Amino acid sequence: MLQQVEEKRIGLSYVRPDGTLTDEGRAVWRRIDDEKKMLFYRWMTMARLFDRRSIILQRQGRIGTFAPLEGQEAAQVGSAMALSKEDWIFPTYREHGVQMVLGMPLNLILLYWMGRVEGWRPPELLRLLPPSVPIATQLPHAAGAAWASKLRGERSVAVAYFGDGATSEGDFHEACNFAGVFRLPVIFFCQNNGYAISVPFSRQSATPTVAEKAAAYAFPGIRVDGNDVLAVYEAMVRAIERARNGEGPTLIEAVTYRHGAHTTADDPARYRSEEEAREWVQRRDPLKRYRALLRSEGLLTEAEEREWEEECRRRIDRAVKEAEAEKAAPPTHMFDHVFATPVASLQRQRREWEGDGRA
Amino acid sequence: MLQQVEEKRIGLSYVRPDGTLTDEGRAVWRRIDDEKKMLFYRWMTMARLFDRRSIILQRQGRIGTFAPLEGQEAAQVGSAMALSKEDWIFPTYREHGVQMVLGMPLNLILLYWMGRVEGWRPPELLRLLPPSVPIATQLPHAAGAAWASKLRGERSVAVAYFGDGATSEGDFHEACNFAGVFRLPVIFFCQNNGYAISVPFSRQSATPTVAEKAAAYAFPGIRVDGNDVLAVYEAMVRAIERARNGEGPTLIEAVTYRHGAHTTADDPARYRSEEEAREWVQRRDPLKRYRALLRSEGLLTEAEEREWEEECRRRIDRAVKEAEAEKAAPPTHMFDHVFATPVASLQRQRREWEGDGRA
Amino acid sequence: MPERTMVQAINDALSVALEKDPRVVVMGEDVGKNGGVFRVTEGLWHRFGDDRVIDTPLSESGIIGTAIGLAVGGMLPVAEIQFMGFIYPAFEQVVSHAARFRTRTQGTFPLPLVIRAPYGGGIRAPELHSDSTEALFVHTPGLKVVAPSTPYDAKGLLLASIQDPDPVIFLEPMKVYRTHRQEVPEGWYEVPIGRARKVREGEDVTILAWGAMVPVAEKTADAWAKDGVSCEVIDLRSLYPIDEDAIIESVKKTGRAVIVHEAPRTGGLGGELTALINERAFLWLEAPVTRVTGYDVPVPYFALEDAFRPDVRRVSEAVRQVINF
Amino acid sequence: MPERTMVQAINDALSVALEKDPRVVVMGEDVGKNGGVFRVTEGLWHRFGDDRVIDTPLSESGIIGTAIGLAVGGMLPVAEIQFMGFIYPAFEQVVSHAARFRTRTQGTFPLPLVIRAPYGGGIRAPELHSDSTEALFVHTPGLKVVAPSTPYDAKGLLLASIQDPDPVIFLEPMKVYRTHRQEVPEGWYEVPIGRARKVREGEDVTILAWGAMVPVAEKTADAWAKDGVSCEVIDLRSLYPIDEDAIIESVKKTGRAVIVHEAPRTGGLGGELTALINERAFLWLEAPVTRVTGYDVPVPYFALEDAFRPDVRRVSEAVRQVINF
Ligand SMILES: Cc1ncc(C[n+]2csc(CCOP(=O)(O)OP(=O)(O)O)c2C)c(N)n1
Ligand SMILES: Cc1ncc(C[n+]2csc(CCOP(=O)(O)OP(=O)(O)O)c2C)c(N)n1
Ligand SMILES: [Mg+2]
Ligand SMILES: [Mg+2]
Repeated sequence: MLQQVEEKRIGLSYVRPDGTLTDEGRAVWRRIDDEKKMLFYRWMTMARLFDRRSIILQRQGRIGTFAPLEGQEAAQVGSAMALSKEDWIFPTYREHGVQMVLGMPLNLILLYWMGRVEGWRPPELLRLLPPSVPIATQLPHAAGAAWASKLRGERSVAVAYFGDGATSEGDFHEACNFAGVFRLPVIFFCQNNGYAISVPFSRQSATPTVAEKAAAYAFPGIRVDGNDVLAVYEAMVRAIERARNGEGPTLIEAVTYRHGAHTTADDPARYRSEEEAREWVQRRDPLKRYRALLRSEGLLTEAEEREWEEECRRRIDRAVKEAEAEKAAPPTHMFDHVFATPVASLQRQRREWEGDGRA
Repeated sequence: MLQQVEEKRIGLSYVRPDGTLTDEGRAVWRRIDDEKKMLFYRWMTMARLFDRRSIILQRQGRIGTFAPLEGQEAAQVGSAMALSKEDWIFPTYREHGVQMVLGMPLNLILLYWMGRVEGWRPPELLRLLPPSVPIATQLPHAAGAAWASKLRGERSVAVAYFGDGATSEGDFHEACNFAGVFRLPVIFFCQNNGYAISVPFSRQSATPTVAEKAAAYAFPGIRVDGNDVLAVYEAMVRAIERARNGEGPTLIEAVTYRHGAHTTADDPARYRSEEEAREWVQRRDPLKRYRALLRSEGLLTEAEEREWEEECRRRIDRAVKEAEAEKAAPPTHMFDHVFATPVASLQRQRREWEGDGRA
Repeated sequence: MPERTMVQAINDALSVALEKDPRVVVMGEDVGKNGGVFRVTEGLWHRFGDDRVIDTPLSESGIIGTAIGLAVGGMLPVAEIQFMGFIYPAFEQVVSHAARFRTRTQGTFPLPLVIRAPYGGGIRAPELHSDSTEALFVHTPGLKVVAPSTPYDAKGLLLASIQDPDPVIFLEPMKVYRTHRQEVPEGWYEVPIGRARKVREGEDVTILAWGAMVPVAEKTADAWAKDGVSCEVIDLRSLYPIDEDAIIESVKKTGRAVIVHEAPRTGGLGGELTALINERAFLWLEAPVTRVTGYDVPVPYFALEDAFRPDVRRVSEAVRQVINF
Repeated sequence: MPERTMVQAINDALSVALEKDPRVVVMGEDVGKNGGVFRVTEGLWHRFGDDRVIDTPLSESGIIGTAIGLAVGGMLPVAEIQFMGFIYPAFEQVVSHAARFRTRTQGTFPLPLVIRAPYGGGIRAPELHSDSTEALFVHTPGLKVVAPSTPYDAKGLLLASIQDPDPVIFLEPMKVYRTHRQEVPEGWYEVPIGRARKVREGEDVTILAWGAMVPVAEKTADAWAKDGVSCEVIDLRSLYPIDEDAIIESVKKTGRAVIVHEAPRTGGLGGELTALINERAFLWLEAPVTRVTGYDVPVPYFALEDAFRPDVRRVSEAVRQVINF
């Protein structure tokens, strides 16, 4: 179902599922330097290997419930690669691909999934917010941060990442509405992977696409092949340009698919057909497709591939070690960041905790 | 501003501001029987006179803060006249025109504005809900009632009344989304009077119309001249037909204007220009326009007009007397309808109240 | 009688209700085809179909808002909010409408609506999945609030809630969803809303708890029993209305009360219960009523949640305090 | 010093803050051109322009949600919710985000945000305009909650709130918006958050109140003074953090406490205060702490609101009870 709709309405598509370039794609390809071309590949690979490793760590009980992204690498890496350090990013729980591209160390990402907030502290100057767990609630934040940028006369834009399910929440609407009314430099980046846990997009929305919803807010909505890293990157570049030029918000719908479960606690076999999943995993895989392109363009050899994968594994190994070696914060840590200056009753509660013979 | 936008995009318009019929309007006019034609006039007149009287009552301290509708009579009467007893109606605080057409006695409407909930009890079998005070929150209720009707295989439709300001709330979006996804027999009837208290529609929405927002939910949105009772009626008839035929929801935007203040506590001179108000009051008045049509069609004489106005005044006088004579509910009434069966602690609180030497 | 976990007992209650009354609809995110993220609604969609067990959009205000409309229109909706921590987007619909419809219309439009939500911590869930904000709803006149701690009570209270003509917030302690099995009768039975359950008779101190704190209270009672201190454990079950008489009777007997809840202390139900005891059993009190609660901090990420949630150690310490006062 | 009503004092505070710090923005429904439905923001839009005093869409979640983003982006938003009864659509943003941003990011992204809302009854307003649900926010760790009862405190607390690096819910009792004038200093001054105000010294009983209940408590004290009973009246002002020491000190002196609030009794702050007193002044209590509150019913339509709201008669009766216990 999803695939057909998708092919009919895709706005941007540069790299075909078989890894060949469309004519438009060829033009875009020429404008991109080789380093960036390689980084697309490298980060997508890193994201995938990190993701697979995380699932294993979860099975081993070394991290908690985990939300895998496999299949969505192009959407995440392509969009994140278009951003600058000055931009504000508001991700969800599924954006470790975005996080790592933007400079979030792998060990910190892992600490988050270990339930350890003390490990979560974005590196200095990174304008990357923690994952928003309640769906769609980060969209108004992005609009607000964009607004601040506009009021302060800064160049920065803000991006909210979210899924197809998020479009049903009131906050999606209220954020888009503010963005439209105040022409804010914000990008609403939706990874439409066809499902919100088990609920298919057709039960989420009467419109067949997310992109067309932008019409209600008088700004452009664009639907791209979310498994085509080049198309995603280009869509994002254009949206950022619009935003920086004061032309206001853009809604981007990246059509994609998660190969695996919603989280490690989920069983997709309950609600998705095997054929559907097979089609996406085998024929539309974003990484395979891009690797094929690089190969045919002579930018990547099998040896280089293997080498990079090895490097990824080494880095991930190191990150796991670092995360696991990270000294656990003492439980009293929970009292430390509620307010800038601790209030008396909380200090009393803290002493009470300590007095319980535990400190 | 508003007027220009309006004229450009109005979908349905039958009676011109000067009271003449457009060609399309003539065709519709022929299909409507004389009784209904007279009822349009009668209810619009009644609504206006009731409204004016209420403002006086408020000034005299006999009712509380009041939200006048003058200027919106065509939108309210035209839409309400299309409804049947079996339909579910979810109004706001400004819908006394709708309420009276649907059978709500005037004295009960007044009691509401006297702050007396005990007077508010819709007459038996009237599927008319109390005014929803929190903006937009009644839209999901209408969707739900329509859903119930659909699930039960009934013919009834549900209508939510709301203003232009309501379109900015998340509940507008969530209700429309449910309605679209489940193809519910619901009509979202927006009176766009250009302002939400002081905030103009241009600060409320980046789209110039409300109607076009329906595109986000894959059902039709239609923009009508809300001061043209015939156009409003016809739009509503069509929407109801669609709904009853299982074709799903419709969003109707009736473009109108409130002649007076947002409520008796408001001063519109702070945010609206005199010219704008004059244009609407003098040239676009829904009642004047329709009266002119009836006159030119030979359906109404000056004497009949005066007679009906007198009759309205008599009925309103009677309603005021009845409302003021209505025995005040005892304060303990507040304990009576919290739960079907009173809970022990509330009974204790009730006894406490009585024991305070007041009962 | 079959032995059931709480998840199974709730599933059974829903199935019994769907069968008995065609007006009952089960609705929420992932409750249909997927059978719920905790499998609470497992099998219901297959059995009762798409019009009775409804997968909704991801839209809490839409879920509760349309459920209100469904109830007005003659249905008996049982709406699931996937986790209590996600009920806040629907807060407006719950407090401004669900709670006030009957009063507003003086009974003309009552609102038979059940809102189910898994709640509380202890399962190492992500942020916001472990909230325990029952006090917000208890402070909202017009709502009933229940929180069973056993499979038997879960089924009986859920059926009573569905039967109730007023809106009920039905809280399901995730931590005990599957921890123990209990004999649960087949078919329809009700556990009345508003009645506490005496879990254990005791003489020296009353421990008040609900949800996942009940087993903690029980274990504390076990521990103290070895030292010759006898704790009376009361499972409130119903948080509004509160079974004041049961509480007061017990405290008049023991003269001492310890209240245990997961929610942060300030503004939690512990304060309300303390006030009730203070008002109705003042002269019987031999020690200050003592609260063992979550701290006044956002529920910490799960690596620290054990430090946040009351445990046997903390409850025991409170018992020691009131005994030695 | 100029004499000002509370409305004027708040207006003055906003104006002083807008002047002092270019990061301050005032935002909300009708706060700009119209000057607010209570004229609290009168003149500010004309003076500071559309980028500093911002009329927003009718969208509470949007207002608070974007205000959070503005704060993250370096602004100091002062967001108005037109009436406290309309804050519920924004509840999610307040409790899941505003309250948790600092903890979640361990101080990396603090959230300096003030949410102003007129609250409480007594002005014959329509349904839902008279809510007094401060307890919901007090029970939300990470928020500060204040409610001044005088013009002087209103200005000083608002400036302290704007200065505060953490989110503050700033509640303005509509009933006393214009009832009295008071000398209010020009320029910037702060009334510290977390400190109660002793309104009146007394020996026999402590009356705790805030917002529009403070004048009621004062009048009650007047009435009893004639009968030789001396009431100490404490205006909490700050509802979180609570000035526990001031309360405990007073109750230790008087041995008796009456708590007055407009909110419904069950789950209201009265319970919390009772618990605090019970925990920290148990042995000093000569009578049960007694609550005079709204009832456990939705705030009634205004024809009956006087019966709902605590008045001198009811508070006096409570004083009598604790004195004669
Ligand atoms: C407000 C809220 N409601 C419910 C949930 C539970 N939940 C977590 S993820 C999810 C589905 C999200 O789907 P989508 O937006 O499509 O993103 P995806 O998971 O597919 O990336 C749900 C319902 C939540 N986190 N927040
Ligand atoms: C949720 C909510 N927020 C704010 C208000 C205060 N308020 C009452 S009417 C109104 C404006 C409504 O404008 P609109 O929807 O255009 O309807 P109109 O009054 O023009 O008929 C506002 C902001 C409210 N009633 N509910
Ligand atoms: Mg999805
Ligand atoms: Mg309007």
